[in-house]
Amino acid sequence: MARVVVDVLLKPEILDPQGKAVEGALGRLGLAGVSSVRQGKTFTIDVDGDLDDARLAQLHELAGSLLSNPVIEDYSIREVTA
Amino acid sequence: MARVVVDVLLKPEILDPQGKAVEGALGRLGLAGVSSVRQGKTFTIDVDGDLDDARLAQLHELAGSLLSNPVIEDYSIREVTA
Amino acid sequence: MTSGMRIGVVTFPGSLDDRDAARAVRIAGGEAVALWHADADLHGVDGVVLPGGFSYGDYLRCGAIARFAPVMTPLIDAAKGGLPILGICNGFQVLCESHLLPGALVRNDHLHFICRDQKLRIESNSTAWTSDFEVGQEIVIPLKNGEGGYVADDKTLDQLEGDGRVIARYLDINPNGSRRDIAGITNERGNVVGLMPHPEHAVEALTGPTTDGLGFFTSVLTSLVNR
Amino acid sequence: MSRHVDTVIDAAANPDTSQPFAELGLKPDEYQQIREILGRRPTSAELAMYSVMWSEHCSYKSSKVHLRQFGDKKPETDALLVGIGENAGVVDIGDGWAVTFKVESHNHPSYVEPYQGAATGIGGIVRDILSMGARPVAVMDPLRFGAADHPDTRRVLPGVVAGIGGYGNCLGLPNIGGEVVFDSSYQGNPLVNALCVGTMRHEDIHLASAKGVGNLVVLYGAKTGGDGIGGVSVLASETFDEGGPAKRPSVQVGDPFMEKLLIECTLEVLHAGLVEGIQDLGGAGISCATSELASNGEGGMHVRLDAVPLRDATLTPEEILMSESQERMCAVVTPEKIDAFLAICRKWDVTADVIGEVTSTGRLVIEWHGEIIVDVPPRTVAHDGPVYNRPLARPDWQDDLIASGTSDLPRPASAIEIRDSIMTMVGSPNLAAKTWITSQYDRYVLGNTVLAQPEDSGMVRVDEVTGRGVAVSTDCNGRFAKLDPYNGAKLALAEAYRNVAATGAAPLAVTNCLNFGSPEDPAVMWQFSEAVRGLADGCLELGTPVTGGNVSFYNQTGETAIHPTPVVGVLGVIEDVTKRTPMGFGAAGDVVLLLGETRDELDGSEWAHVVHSHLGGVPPQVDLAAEMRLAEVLVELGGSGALTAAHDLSDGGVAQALVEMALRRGVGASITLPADVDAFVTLFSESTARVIVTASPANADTVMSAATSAGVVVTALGSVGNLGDDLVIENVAADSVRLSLAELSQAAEATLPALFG
Ligand SMILES: Nc1ncnc2c1ncn2[C@@H]1O[C@H](COP(=O)(O)OP(=O)(O)O)[C@@H](O)[C@H]1O
Ligand SMILES: [Mg+2]
Repeated sequence: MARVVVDVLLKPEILDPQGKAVEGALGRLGLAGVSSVRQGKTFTIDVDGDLDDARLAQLHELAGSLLSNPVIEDYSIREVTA
Repeated sequence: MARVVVDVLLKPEILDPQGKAVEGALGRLGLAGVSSVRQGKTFTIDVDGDLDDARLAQLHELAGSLLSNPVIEDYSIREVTA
Repeated sequence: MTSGMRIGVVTFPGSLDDRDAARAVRIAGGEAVALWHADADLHGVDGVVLPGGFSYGDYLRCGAIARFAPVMTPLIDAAKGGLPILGICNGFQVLCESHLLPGALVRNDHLHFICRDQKLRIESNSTAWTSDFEVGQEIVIPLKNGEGGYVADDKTLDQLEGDGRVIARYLDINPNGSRRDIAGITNERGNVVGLMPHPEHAVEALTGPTTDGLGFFTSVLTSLVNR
Repeated sequence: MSRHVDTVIDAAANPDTSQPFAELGLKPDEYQQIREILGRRPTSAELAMYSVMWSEHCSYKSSKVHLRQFGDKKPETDALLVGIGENAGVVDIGDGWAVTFKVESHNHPSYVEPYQGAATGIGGIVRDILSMGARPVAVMDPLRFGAADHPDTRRVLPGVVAGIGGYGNCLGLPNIGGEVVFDSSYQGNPLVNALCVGTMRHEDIHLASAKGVGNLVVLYGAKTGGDGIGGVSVLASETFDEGGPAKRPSVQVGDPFMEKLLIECTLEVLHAGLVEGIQDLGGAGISCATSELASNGEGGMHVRLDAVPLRDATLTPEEILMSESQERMCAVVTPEKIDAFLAICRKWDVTADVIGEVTSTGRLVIEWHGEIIVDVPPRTVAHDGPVYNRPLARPDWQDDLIASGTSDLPRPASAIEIRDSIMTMVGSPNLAAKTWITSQYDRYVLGNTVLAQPEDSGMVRVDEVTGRGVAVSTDCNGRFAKLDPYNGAKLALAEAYRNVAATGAAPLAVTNCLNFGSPEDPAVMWQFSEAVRGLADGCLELGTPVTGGNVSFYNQTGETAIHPTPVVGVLGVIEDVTKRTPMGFGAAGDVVLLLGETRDELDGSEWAHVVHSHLGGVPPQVDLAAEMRLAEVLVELGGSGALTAAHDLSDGGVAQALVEMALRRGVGASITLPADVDAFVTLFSESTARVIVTASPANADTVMSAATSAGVVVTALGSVGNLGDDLVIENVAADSVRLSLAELSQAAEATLPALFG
């Protein structure tokens, strides 16, 4: 079995209201010096068998269309040990 | 400046309807052999200055109370290079 | 006719149903007192409603940021001292985040926000907010939420059921995937109640599907008088 | 500063620097005009401002000459407190209350990014209403999509609906109605219109003008980022090519939580008397707000652009001027009151910064770190842009279209065939229940929603003491408008007017959102001019002034324009909302009456569309005098409590209306069609000026005589049954049709979940 994590983040120029709300809260709760918070999503995907190149390519395809919205988000894929 | 990422994941026993929906969609879109998808959140936090032990402790405190809800979620913290 | 009882309604940034909750208190015969999130003072009220809405946009988790508001410090103390507190929808989420009630509320299982007239069965009338109902009474009040699925581990659920602390259950359909069809719960003492549907939207025949929601607000006034 | 900014001094010194005016959407003669106005070349910041403000979306350059008719043909009215030209019109609804309402489009952004496009559409219209000094109290969402079963509709619709709900619900505004129409003409160009209603006391009306030399200009709300830069000229004014969303301009992301704070903060500063003038930031952002405020006020303003708080420190001054970051407002405040103003902003956690002051120079001067980058007469930016009298020509296909009516189409004859047709229509996407969509919208918040979807109009209580309220409906049948744009616009108006009257409210005022193809196509321009003429004539005849609206051009894919879609919103007043008339069958034994005359009018009908995929012929006859008589009867009888239900007849005719009245509360009816008319025509014709009403047997005579004496034809249709009874229709081709509520409900409710669930 292989495990991949797809990280999805808003593009840097896109407003992140969620991150902003967290930034405010962290400040109010006394964490000093927070200059920015960005909130993102992760998808931890377990697939049976090996993650060969073909499937990795397919995963990239899906990460860029289904899992992220290319208009406002960027994604990256990392393999982790399950 | 230091950058930390707080990863928040639903506890394994908590139902994850979003992960389930993604799992179904990945299958329908032709990615074979997906055995599980879990959706999580990340917070990428930039703090000015160094991340000394005191602040790291404070961050753990906040990650376990504000950023995650211990009733349903687990968190982990990793430092990354900004 | 007013009971002379003063019920506070907290406004957090992003609270939406605060006016409605205040109206419901007035229609039930109480005096509604506006409480401000940044003011760490309950101003001597006899009970508190945490209204629905999207406090802080619900961006982190529903209720997660509101739980740390200054007003919550005296409120949490007062709750432990027996002050009647009703959390509706977002207010329920705040109560869970504050650990005044067990469990948590998660994204609806169908992933959509849903607004519907929901049938419920009242399961307990031994709380400050349900004493005017009969056990087993069926009522219809609006439900509207995106994250209304009640979850807790089995042990907690068994304990809630065993102690008679499930106060209302969904009938006909489970609109959000809540475990064991739970729509509302209470603490051990019965003064703190969390409810996902919105009784404050069912207090006038003109604007609500029924006036069934009024019972929650008359209950607290009655229980205060009989205290 | 690493990058050199183009200053006014530079512009004078280097007159021949070539400038990318074409890329910014300006025509050579428009660029020349700017040079003439300024007596030099514009700086790059000035060019940015002129290009966005002179875009079709902001300047109305192609529509202006036509829209004047709304003023020229304005009916006699005392109701209009603020007319066309402000952020939104304001009408007097009595007892010192005023209401403002307006509808706007967010079509192209919603095609690119359905969720955020639709969400920011709601956000934008809400700020328009807020900027008049009103508390927003309800929203509506007229929507048009391509074919229901097209894959792209599956991409667009769920996102649009989630975005409207996500933003409106989080803002705490009830969604009280709207429209959902599927038609392949909107494939590749869905329409996402958003309407907002706001209420205020007369004395709270505020206008967008920068009065009082020395007063301060405050920008408050969200920080400025790189959102939608150039969005106005690029997004709203250009056609999508075949490739669809491949072209990806930067998208605005909405923050409804910020907007909620902005609403509360704005109302608090307004009510505290701290504001001289106020303007929302929408399309064209700071360029628009500063130039409009200045040109509506003393005429001069000095702005320090580097005082604008930024989300992204790398933005250039041109980008800051053009940014369409959401959730921002601009206020003019006297120096004595500025501290109080800023304190209220702090209370609501809203960032606020003084960015300039009002001057008497007659110039809008903008500086950037001490250098002057803009120095223009503000009127030339905001109001005196180019005006086009575009060529128009009745399309060559119009005659053929009109000639191919429905008279040759096979009609169902037997009771069985008619029954099948009813069932097919009930489950068709345009007529099917919209529950899957509307259940994603909060309709209860604020506690004043008296009627909401699927009622004929949305109705909210304005005054909790007296029960005074308003009702709003939006309508447009694009097929009718395609067949005859002049009468199509009148039909849209008539339908919305009738929907409002059906609930018991007296129609008072009109808003509109005119969605059309490219104004550069003479055929489209003809459709547009006809529709405007029809709407203006109609409003004059009905006595309901147009208070404002919006024009959305370039709704087309390649050469193919959408159906002309002049969405009309009508607002009515009801003195006591407890007297409102609901749409559903209620008490058993109530008599069912048809008010109005039915003719054989099936061209352009829903039946022709669903059963034959046919569009051609002449739309139903418009009779606004009959609409007025009918409305008077409905308002009078509604107010006197004589009606137990009323439901407007439109798409799908009598058959569909009976089904909807039965399904509303699960109550059947026993109907007998008039013997002397063809049953198919009675059931499916879409003749206008008709409503089905019910009344208790005791009130039946009152209703019939009131209608008759007003000159409204009455036809007895039958009586209301009990909870759960079937809907039975007798006299259908010498036979009867029996429909169980269970099968009707199943057919009506299953369609959208099956497509989008
Ligand atoms: N997008 C929408 N949002 C909210 N309400 C809607 C929407 N679409 C339709 N509705 C509501 O559904 C009902 C039926 O719509 P429609 O068929 O257009 O009514 P009518 O036949 O009176 O024009 C109306 O109450 C309308 O307001
Ligand atoms: Mg309609």
